[in-house]
Amino acid sequence: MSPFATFCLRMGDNALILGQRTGEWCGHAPVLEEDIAFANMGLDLIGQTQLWYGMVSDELGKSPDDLAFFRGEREFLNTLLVEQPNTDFAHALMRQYLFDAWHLPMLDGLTGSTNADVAALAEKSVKEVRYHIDRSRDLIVRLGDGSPESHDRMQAALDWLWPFTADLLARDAADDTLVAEGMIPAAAPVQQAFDWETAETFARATLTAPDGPRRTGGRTGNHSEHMGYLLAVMQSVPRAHPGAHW
Amino acid sequence: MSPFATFCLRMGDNALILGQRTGEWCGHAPVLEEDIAFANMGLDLIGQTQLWYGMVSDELGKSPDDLAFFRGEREFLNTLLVEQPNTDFAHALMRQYLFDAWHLPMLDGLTGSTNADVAALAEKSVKEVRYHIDRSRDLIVRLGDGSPESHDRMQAALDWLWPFTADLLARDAADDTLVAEGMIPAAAPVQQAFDWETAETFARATLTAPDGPRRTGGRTGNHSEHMGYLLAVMQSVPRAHPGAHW
Amino acid sequence: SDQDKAFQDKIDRNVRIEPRDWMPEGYRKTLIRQISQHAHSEIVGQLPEGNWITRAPSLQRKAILLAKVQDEAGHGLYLYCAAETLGVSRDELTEQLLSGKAKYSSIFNYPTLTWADVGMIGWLVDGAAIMNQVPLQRCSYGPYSRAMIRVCKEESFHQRQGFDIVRALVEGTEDQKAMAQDALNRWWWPAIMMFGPPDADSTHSEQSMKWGIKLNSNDELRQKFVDQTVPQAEWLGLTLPDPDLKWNEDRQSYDFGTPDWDEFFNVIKGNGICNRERLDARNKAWDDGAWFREGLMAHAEKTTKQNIAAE
Amino acid sequence: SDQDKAFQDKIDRNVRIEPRDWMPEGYRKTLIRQISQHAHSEIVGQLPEGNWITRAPSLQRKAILLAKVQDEAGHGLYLYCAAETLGVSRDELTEQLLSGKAKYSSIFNYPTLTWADVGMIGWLVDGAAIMNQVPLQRCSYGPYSRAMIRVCKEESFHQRQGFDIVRALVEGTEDQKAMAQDALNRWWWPAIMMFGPPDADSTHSEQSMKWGIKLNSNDELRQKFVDQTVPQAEWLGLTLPDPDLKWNEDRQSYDFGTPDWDEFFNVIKGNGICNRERLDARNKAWDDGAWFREGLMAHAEKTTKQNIAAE
Repeated sequence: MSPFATFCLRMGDNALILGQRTGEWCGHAPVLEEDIAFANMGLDLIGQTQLWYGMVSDELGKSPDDLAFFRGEREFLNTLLVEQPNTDFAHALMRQYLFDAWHLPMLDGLTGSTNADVAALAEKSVKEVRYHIDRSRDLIVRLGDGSPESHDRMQAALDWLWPFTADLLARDAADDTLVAEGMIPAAAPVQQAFDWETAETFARATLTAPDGPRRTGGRTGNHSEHMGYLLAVMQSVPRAHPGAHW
Repeated sequence: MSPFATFCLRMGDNALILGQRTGEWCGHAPVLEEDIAFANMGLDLIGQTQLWYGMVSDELGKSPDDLAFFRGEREFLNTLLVEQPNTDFAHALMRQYLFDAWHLPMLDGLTGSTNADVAALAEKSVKEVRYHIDRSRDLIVRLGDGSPESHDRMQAALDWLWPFTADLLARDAADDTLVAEGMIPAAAPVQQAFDWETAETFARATLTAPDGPRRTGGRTGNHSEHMGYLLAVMQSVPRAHPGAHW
Repeated sequence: SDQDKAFQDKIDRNVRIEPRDWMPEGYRKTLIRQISQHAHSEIVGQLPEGNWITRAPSLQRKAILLAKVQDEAGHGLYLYCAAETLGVSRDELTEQLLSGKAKYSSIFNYPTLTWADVGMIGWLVDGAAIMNQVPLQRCSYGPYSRAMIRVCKEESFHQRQGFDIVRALVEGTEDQKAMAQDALNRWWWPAIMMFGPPDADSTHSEQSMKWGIKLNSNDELRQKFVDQTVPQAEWLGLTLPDPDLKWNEDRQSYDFGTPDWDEFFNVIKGNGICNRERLDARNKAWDDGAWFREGLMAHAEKTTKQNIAAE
Repeated sequence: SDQDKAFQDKIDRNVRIEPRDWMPEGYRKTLIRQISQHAHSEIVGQLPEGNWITRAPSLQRKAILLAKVQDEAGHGLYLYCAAETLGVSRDELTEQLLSGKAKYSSIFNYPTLTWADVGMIGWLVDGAAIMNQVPLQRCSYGPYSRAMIRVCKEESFHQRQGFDIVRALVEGTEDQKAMAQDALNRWWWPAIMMFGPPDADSTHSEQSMKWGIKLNSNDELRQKFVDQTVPQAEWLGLTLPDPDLKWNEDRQSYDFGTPDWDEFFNVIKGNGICNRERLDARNKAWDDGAWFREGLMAHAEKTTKQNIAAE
């Protein structure tokens, strides 16, 4: 698979799997406004999935739906962060915020891609993601600096999820090739924007990112044990009816 | 499908789906002895599934594994009770006990079946189930008449699960045909044994079976919304590799 | 009284009643009941369809379903706002829903067992809902009427999308077609019953019609729904599960069988297939979210104090 | 001391030490650490395989896997009992596991990502475990030695079943064969490291060997494992992920590469892929089960009081 296809799958898989987790909240969020917001983010993310998959559909000889519903766990290249479960709404919010804090500078950098299609895709998506992070940052601050319980829950979610940000920010040879071609932004500015964003927000939210080991693997198809269950559910209908159109 | 095949699928599906729920506890039970007991019951139930499916494999032209892994939700004929989720360990124990309280007299009756294969199957299974109910009854009594919290949890589980016993005890034209042929026991003695068993046990456990509406449907393929997720997980590997042998 | 007479006169002249206008207590209460019941239906209505968001069989269907469930939550929100103009708070209404005191549309107490059910909910359930709601765009209470205008626009979109799901199924494999027919068999009668009991047994109807908050009788709307839906089912090649269904040349309308009203009243009483599951899910969402709502409140209080201290 | 000398003499003469016999504190402590670490490994070891019970791809494989996980819990139980004979309670040991103070085999901190992983755990992990455990059937402490005899019998059964899972995969479709190779690539080195660090870096080893509770060196067992496994992999048509692997005619043994010992020590320190998940799962099981254990205790107390009152 070309570095470009690898990159597009990583972007698309991130959007799909986070969209899937987001969609699990429909009808189960703590207030109606959050039901709406989560459905709306899910919708944006599924739309982005379709665009990214569309970019590589020809090279891979698979339709976007085939990419979503007929690949195995080891072929998915999303980061470990987005597949983490909805332990509680704090985990859902923190996962979204950490993803947004990387997603925004990444897309922002991609708007300057030498590939015009990628730049156009990023241009469209970055507007949606700006809105996502405005919401998620605001909630992190208000709940982190809220009641003792909301603080503790947000801190616990941060403790659990922070190690996975290493996977979000990781780069490999495929990325280096694309950076050299001007296709995607270099690692440093994305990392820096992520660091600034999270440092400032967690300070305001009275939360502390933990030290300690970091986790990587998702981007190379080495997932956590949650991933198999997520895919089993997500792919169940198409897998049960191979060849069907919906 | 013949009444006999319908009956065998109902028995096999009950065993499989309860075995599936039981298996979810492995490594997650409150004490090591329960990890062992749940794995052991699951093992018995999967063994019984194989026997019941084997009975109708020829008529239906499907192997036992095809029956387990390549039927859709609407084709499964297990009762609603066994598919109910593992909300907590109290639900798991109560579900097991209510099932055992029906399963034992049912199998006991089947040992007198005019069909020698069924009688032999029942003879083998009834020994396992006697052991299951000895365990589950004992725990219902000890936890019902235990601490205030254990009492409340067991009562909540009973309140949730009791309505589904209607589905367990339901009979239809297929059953009537088989009763007339002496293939399966009549409804009354099974119902009576169930009523005695549960009345006495709940009295000792200081628990009260609730009044109110009863739920049926599973035996005719009208399941609760939990069923689709259970099957999605259970069937995920064979469905992803159609035609493979394992 | 004179006030009552003047009020009825306004209604008869098609003048909209607005929140600050005087209104009879009965009108207010009936409206609160009707609007909140509708709002609750949107909220609970997220659950049967939300059940398939994670399992929608294509990316496009998943996106459409997310958008739809989002719309439903949005409708719930406008409708709660419309109810609030009558002097009842969203928290009170939520409490009534969670305690089981308030009603919501019984249709949501049926489970969604296959993907085809999502199609049926769009085609039939939203179809029936629109039939009920279109006239309410002209109802006498301004905020409700305006909410209905917005809701109807989106609902008719949902109905078309539902129909399209079913169309794709009947044009698909044998299994898919069977899935559609099976779902139709399960949803047809519940949809027919969505219009409420037969006019002869319908309580409150006469007064509500006089007040302009009910504009057509149950049986009238039900007939209209059947007449609209039968040709659609024929076009799809699906069979409606009603042996008594046939075209009546004299009436220029379809005759159809009698639903199982015992079942209807049984579901209303709380004994439907999913009543417990639906209420349980909403209560769990509310209880699990308590820390979230309290956290935001605590933050708001801190901010207010800081602002006051800074003054 | 004389006691020490007499004790060592017994061991040298292959007389089993029994719970009531005098033993040096170091011997007791080392044994408790070793036995409880083994017990914890059985307990935690339920999780990676238990992860596939609900997804085993045939009824027979599901049954076999249930039986296996049941055996593991059973081994945990005998081993806790063997540790208890040394004066430490199961509750103390559990507390040490849950707090992260006690160690368990690092192999269980790797995730099971596909069905083939279940095969690899049986073939390689149980294979390595047996290699470690077979000599311990002759260890100097009676209860441990007897527990090992029982455990080894079952483990060799498990290993054959694991091998059979892999065999079915390599005889299957291209996808299945790829799944087996992928799993082997991920599990080979962790299995190699199960024998512990190279002899040169191994602490405690010498004393344990003198006491007869460690009977072979790490490198010795590792070599034996490699020599046994290479022909099996060849028979299966799978490639071991070690470019340095080759037959050494002089040694009549396989030469092989050096594992990534940094990774090994990193996983031991708690930084493996699943360390947090495993401990979290065990803690959750324990915490969620508190009411169950307390309920049984409360019932036992009631019964005791009633019995006393009846006397």
